Amino acid sequence: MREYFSNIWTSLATIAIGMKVTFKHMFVPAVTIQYPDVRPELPERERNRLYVNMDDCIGCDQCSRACPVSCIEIETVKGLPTDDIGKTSNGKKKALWVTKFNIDFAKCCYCQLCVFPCPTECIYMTDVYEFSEFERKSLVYDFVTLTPEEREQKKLNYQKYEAEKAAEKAAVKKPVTPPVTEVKPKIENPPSTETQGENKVS
Amino acid sequence: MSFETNKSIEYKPVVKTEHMVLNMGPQHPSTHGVLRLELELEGEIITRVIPHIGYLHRCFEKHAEAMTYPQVVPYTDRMDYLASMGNEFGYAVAVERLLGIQVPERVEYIRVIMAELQRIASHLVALGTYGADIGAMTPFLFCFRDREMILSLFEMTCGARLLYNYIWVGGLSHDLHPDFVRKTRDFCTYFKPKIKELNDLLTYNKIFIERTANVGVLPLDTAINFGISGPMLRGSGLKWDLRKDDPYSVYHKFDFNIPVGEGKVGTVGDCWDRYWVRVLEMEESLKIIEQALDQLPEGDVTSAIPKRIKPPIGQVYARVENPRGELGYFIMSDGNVNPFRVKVRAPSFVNLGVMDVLCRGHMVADIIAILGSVDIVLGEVDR
Amino acid sequence: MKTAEEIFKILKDKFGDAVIELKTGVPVESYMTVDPLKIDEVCLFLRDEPELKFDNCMNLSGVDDANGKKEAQPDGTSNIVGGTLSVVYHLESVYLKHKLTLKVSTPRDNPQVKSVAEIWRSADWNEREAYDLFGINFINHPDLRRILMPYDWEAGYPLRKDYKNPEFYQGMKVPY
Amino acid sequence: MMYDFFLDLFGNEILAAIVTGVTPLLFILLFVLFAVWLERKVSAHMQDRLGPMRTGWHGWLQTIADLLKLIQKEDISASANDKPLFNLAPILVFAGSYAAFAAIPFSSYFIGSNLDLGIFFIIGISGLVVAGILMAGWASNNKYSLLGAMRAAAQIISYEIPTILVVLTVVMITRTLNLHTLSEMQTGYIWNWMIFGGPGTGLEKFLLIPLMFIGFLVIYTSTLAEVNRTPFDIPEAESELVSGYHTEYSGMKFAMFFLAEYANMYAVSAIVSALFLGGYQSPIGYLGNLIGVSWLVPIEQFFWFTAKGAFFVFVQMWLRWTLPRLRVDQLMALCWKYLIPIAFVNLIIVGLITVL
Repeated sequence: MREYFSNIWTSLATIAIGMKVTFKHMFVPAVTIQYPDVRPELPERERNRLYVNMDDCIGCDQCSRACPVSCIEIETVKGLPTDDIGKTSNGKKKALWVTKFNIDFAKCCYCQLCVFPCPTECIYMTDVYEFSEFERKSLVYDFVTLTPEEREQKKLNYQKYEAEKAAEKAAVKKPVTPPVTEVKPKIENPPSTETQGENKVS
Repeated sequence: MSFETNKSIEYKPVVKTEHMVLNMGPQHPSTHGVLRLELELEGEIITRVIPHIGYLHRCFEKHAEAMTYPQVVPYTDRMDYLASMGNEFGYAVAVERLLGIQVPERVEYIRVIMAELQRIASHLVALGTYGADIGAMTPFLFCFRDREMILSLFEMTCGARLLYNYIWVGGLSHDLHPDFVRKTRDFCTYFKPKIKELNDLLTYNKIFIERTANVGVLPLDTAINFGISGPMLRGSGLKWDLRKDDPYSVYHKFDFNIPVGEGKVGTVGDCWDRYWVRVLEMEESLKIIEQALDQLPEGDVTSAIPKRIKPPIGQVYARVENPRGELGYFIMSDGNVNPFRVKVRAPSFVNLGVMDVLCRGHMVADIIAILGSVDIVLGEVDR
Repeated sequence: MKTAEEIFKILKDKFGDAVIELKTGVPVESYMTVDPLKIDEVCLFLRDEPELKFDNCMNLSGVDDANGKKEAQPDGTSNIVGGTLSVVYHLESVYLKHKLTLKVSTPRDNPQVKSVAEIWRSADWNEREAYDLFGINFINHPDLRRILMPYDWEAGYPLRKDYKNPEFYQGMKVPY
Repeated sequence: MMYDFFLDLFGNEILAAIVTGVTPLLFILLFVLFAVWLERKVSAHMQDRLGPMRTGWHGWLQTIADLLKLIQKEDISASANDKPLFNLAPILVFAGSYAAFAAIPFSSYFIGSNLDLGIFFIIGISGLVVAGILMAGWASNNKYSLLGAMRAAAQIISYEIPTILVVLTVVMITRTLNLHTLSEMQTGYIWNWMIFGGPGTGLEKFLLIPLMFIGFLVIYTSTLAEVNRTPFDIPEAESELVSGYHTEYSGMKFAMFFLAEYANMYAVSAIVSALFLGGYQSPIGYLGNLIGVSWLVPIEQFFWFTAKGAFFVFVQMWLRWTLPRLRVDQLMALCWKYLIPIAFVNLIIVGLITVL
């Protein structure tokens, strides 16, 4: 019998205590924010969409190898000895044309593993977090600054250069010569006028 | 309102009737993800529970075999996504033991702070969703409000709110943010009264006690035989915490208690005890965080990160106390840059195995209470 | 509290050849190899012997040792023939606080291990998982079904090193 | 009453009857719009949130937007449904709660029908709701719905008993079942309300006050259970039974259940306030009487009645967002072991007091 009444009492008391707590919270300011109107302030280390500063990229492929989901695709073509690819911001001369630098943000897991190995700190995470798209393929971002024609041209140039070199080699090889001379013509070999013209345009 | 709850485990039907098979999940509001429970019912009384898992199976172990050791870290985040820091911690401990490297003191302290903050965050989700399962929505949102603050601390430190990739093998990805210590102290002082408020609102509520006390009683010997760990095992009354019983990192330097279930309102090892152990653990975690912040040494957090991780041929089983229990990594190395075999002993996976024993003889509504008190994360069960 | 050597001695006295050897000196963890068809007896002894009292099976993991012969297939992949699959048991005593690692190896072509699910119930799901992902057959297991993969998965055991992704599952193309 | 008023106005019996019938419907619709918005806001502010903020000032148009959405939604009906019952059930449920409004006295002039058996009629007609819910659960051909419907039927029928016992207690004092008369008896000031012992005087009144408080708590709890609100929302417990008996419903049929739930909430609040809190009577006297404008009085009465109803609806929401829910056997135990004995003892004591 005693338990019976104590049960009634504890029920009513604990319900009243709970109601007091919720009632108090009616007058506590809300913690939610009205998102598109009010934007949260993001900390400086925020990890959102990646950005690649192609001026600094040397095409070393380290970010692509570090990526656990293989969302970075890089293709490079060796620059011709005469090409001026430019310098990175810390003064290193670049040696490769980057003809493909795609990041598929549909795959990206925002783990930041690609950022750390980069020798020139050209890939980093920005605080842009609104980039939804209607199609999955528009989430593949192309960071290369060259136009598609230029990319093809660079590839062709290098192929042609390789072919020329091979032909040269073959030509040199016929009269058996020591390997030192094999390299020599490469330097002396004048680049075709075509390439020079192309470089000026770019 | 004290009502005789069904204490017996075996239900003896009086009238022979046909059993009803009820599928609960994989899409159900309270299965905490994509768990499917096949219930065999006698009216509303449960005679058998068959859990079906695997709906979230993402082949973590197969993936890990194709990754280098540092690349596995983001994948470990995705197992127990409510306690990512703990997962990374366990993985880092395992690989470091395999490599035989010692990490700087500061790294260990930061790891402990992060793991304990994560424990609070994870328990907040556990307690909040438990309340929501029982029918009280308000504690759920209060808990999430406080959890957001912890997530903001993490975001400030490493830039991500949920999947951190922060604790690396041999070190950390970033040092602490200059404001971190101050803000964490603020959080500790803010959070203590909130625990009391949660207790007022939910823990001591008579209806809540009625729903959880004497429900799903897990006796200690059963618990050990089932390999139960974490708050569930402690709820059954065993003082067993890997932070004390198999110390790793710098936990031996801190002074904290291990709360155990005492059967305060019901039987030892019932749902309320498991819930209560989690509430007390949050307080203990706060203690650890405060001590760690006081003792935080200076140093470099990235100095011990190996350039190339290539462990010797061998195997290791390392375990840490995750919010859900003993998280163990069994890593076999064949001397390559990729692990040869990674097996995760996921606490939720093992804890879920006891569902059938816990549920028999209870009612459908109790399934929810029991499942909530087991506190599973399907990402970890299925890996 | 007992060291692995002491436990090995006790087991060797009791079971003789069923307990094969104790590997020490390997990096980080020493383990004991046991006969796969005697493992249940050994485990029962380990659990019930008062001075050992291994009452908790922390972990049970299947391993593909990949030590067989590789046979190249026409499509460029390779199958592994022969060799062994292993099961590694991590045992622990909650009261005596000592740990032990057991390992059994079983031929890959017909992998058979005695089940310990009746001794430690925690091994139940772990054995199902090892069966599911490696195809190790646990004799006397109460309910040996697939657990993580779909029940009607027919393309083999995914965690074996020579597993190939199927092209179709139930008529659906697998790689999206 | 209202019918006579409209009859005088239009001079046509049919038209008057229709208008008399539609007026409570209008009231229900408006009230539901308000109550759904209030529920959202109350829950949001109790949980440190804001709730709907975009549609209109503080989201007050949100309910209308929801309604538009529900109207546009596809009316899904599974192939294994029992079609006629499936379609009939929401109508029946709504009809039950709508019919209850016929006898509710909103003010001394605004009563759909001034029945002599008012309170009896309301309790009887709410029985239709049970039939509708059972129908919905059965016709859905879904195990969750069936479990929900079974629970609902058991729950509502059980909780009618303490409700009726408490109503009987009040009726024993007032000696009338007519809600209009009952409200008129509680006229004057706040101490004439039934919860303060009614219009009587002397020792009897003071003896009645604690008993009336107990009766009030009992009837409030049991009406809460009758309208399936937390902590007694077991029939639709969303964490166990998905949505209980209306799991399979969509579109307008679901909206009917929704409407009926909120209409019921108001109906039971109205009954409680009519029985215990003076119905439409003002606690502080009338402005109309003070300044001698007699037509103002019914409007004031209407205001007070709505306010009292809305307050109880608010308390229902407050409870809902505070408390967890009971289990089905505990719910039954609460009814049969606690509420019914208390209500019964209360009835006997009040009976003795009134006789002596």
